[in-house]
Amino acid sequence: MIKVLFFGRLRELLNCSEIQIDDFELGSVANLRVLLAKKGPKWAEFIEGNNALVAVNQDMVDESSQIKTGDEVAFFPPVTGG
Amino acid sequence: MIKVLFFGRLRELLNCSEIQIDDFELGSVANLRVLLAKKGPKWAEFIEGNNALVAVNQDMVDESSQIKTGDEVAFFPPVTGG
Amino acid sequence: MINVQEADFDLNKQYTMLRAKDNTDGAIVTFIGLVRDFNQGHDVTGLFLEHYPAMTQKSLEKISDRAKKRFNVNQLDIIHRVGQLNLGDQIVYVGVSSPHREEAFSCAQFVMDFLKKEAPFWKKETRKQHNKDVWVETNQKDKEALKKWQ
Amino acid sequence: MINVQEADFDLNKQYTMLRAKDNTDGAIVTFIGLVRDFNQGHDVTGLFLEHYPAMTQKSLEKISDRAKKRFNVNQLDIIHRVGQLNLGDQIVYVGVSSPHREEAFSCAQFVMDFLKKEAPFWKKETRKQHNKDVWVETNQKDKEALKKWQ
Repeated sequence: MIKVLFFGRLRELLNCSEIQIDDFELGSVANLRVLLAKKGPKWAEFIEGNNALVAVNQDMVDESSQIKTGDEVAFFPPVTGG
Repeated sequence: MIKVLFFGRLRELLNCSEIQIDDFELGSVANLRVLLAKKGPKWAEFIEGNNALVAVNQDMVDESSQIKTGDEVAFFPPVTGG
Repeated sequence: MINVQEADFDLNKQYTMLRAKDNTDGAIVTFIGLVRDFNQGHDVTGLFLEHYPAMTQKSLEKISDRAKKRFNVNQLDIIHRVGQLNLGDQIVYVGVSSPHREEAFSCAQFVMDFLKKEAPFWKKETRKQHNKDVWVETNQKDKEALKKWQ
Repeated sequence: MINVQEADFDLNKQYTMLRAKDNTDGAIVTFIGLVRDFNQGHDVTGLFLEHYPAMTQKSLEKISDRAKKRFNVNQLDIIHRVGQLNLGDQIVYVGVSSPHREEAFSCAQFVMDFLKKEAPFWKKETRKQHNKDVWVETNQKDKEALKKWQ
């Protein structure tokens, strides 16, 4: 089981702030994106836009990063704080 | 007539904060230095050290700058404010 | 000290906390970011600042650690506000004390540049007609700002 | 606003004066220089700041004008103290407000770099035994700091 969070514009686009995925075992961030894209056209759009940053357990990571059971994964647009 | 001021370490070295020179007509900063050097060994020292900055009428200038009657000339060490 | 908070902050209080007691500070630099009127004529009333609570503090601590390793500073404090803010409100505070002014300036700039790139905050402009609220876009300048630290 | 004064200054008051009323400020940078303990073990108690009164204000105004021409800033304020100061005392304040943080940081640094090179102030360390007071030397770093503005 992994937890996946969405923030900002992306949360609004998907109309979803958090999902749980029970059947995700081992795989990379890229693998997870492919899985999420199957959830519908808006989900596919955010993958293709390739504009979503990703953090695993609150650290920014890249596409090849491995995800394991229990991880908290977050997708979000480029940050605009400060 | 011109007024010549000294500041900081230089004022202490010469034991003098201000002099008036009545017989200085037209000339450059370099000419004035030569005139001042004749006032004694300490005066010659500060000229030779060449470490004194110079301002004419409160603006920093270089050696070739012309001085005219009524000007206020100031010699001082490198500044250390801030 | 690193704080992510809804409450406003007080520069004077921060400055007092920032000054070392042992007279080793020669320089103090503070940066304050304010809610600015980006889009005149759009009835912008302020900003809503969304964040990723579990990550924001951690992210700022990482930036702070990197800055402290790189620059000779005595103290480095960061405050970032979240939630609803009005035009002119304070958003972010960075305060640095150091023996030397170059290090103090560079450290504060370094923190702001990385905060703008890595800390998980998102600004949404709030407008008089709420159905027209708009997410603020990142700007190219902020991306390029990081080049000076390479 | 440019002031050369014996009196201390209050950052909070300066900050209030610095913030624009029209919400065009996105960034405020302040710099404060403090009397630092340079020479531990020499019984340094503070500094005496000598200046060239007819020239100091004029010199700071020149630096301020140059900075305002070069950087996009809303307001730029400078205060420099003179006379007898103790360890830990505030010496100098530079405050800048601007729409953009890069401009605010650069402007404050520019002012400090040129102030250190051109403004006619001289520091003398005062020590417990007054016959051992020593003029502070310029440092090489301050000379080199100007290179970044060429």
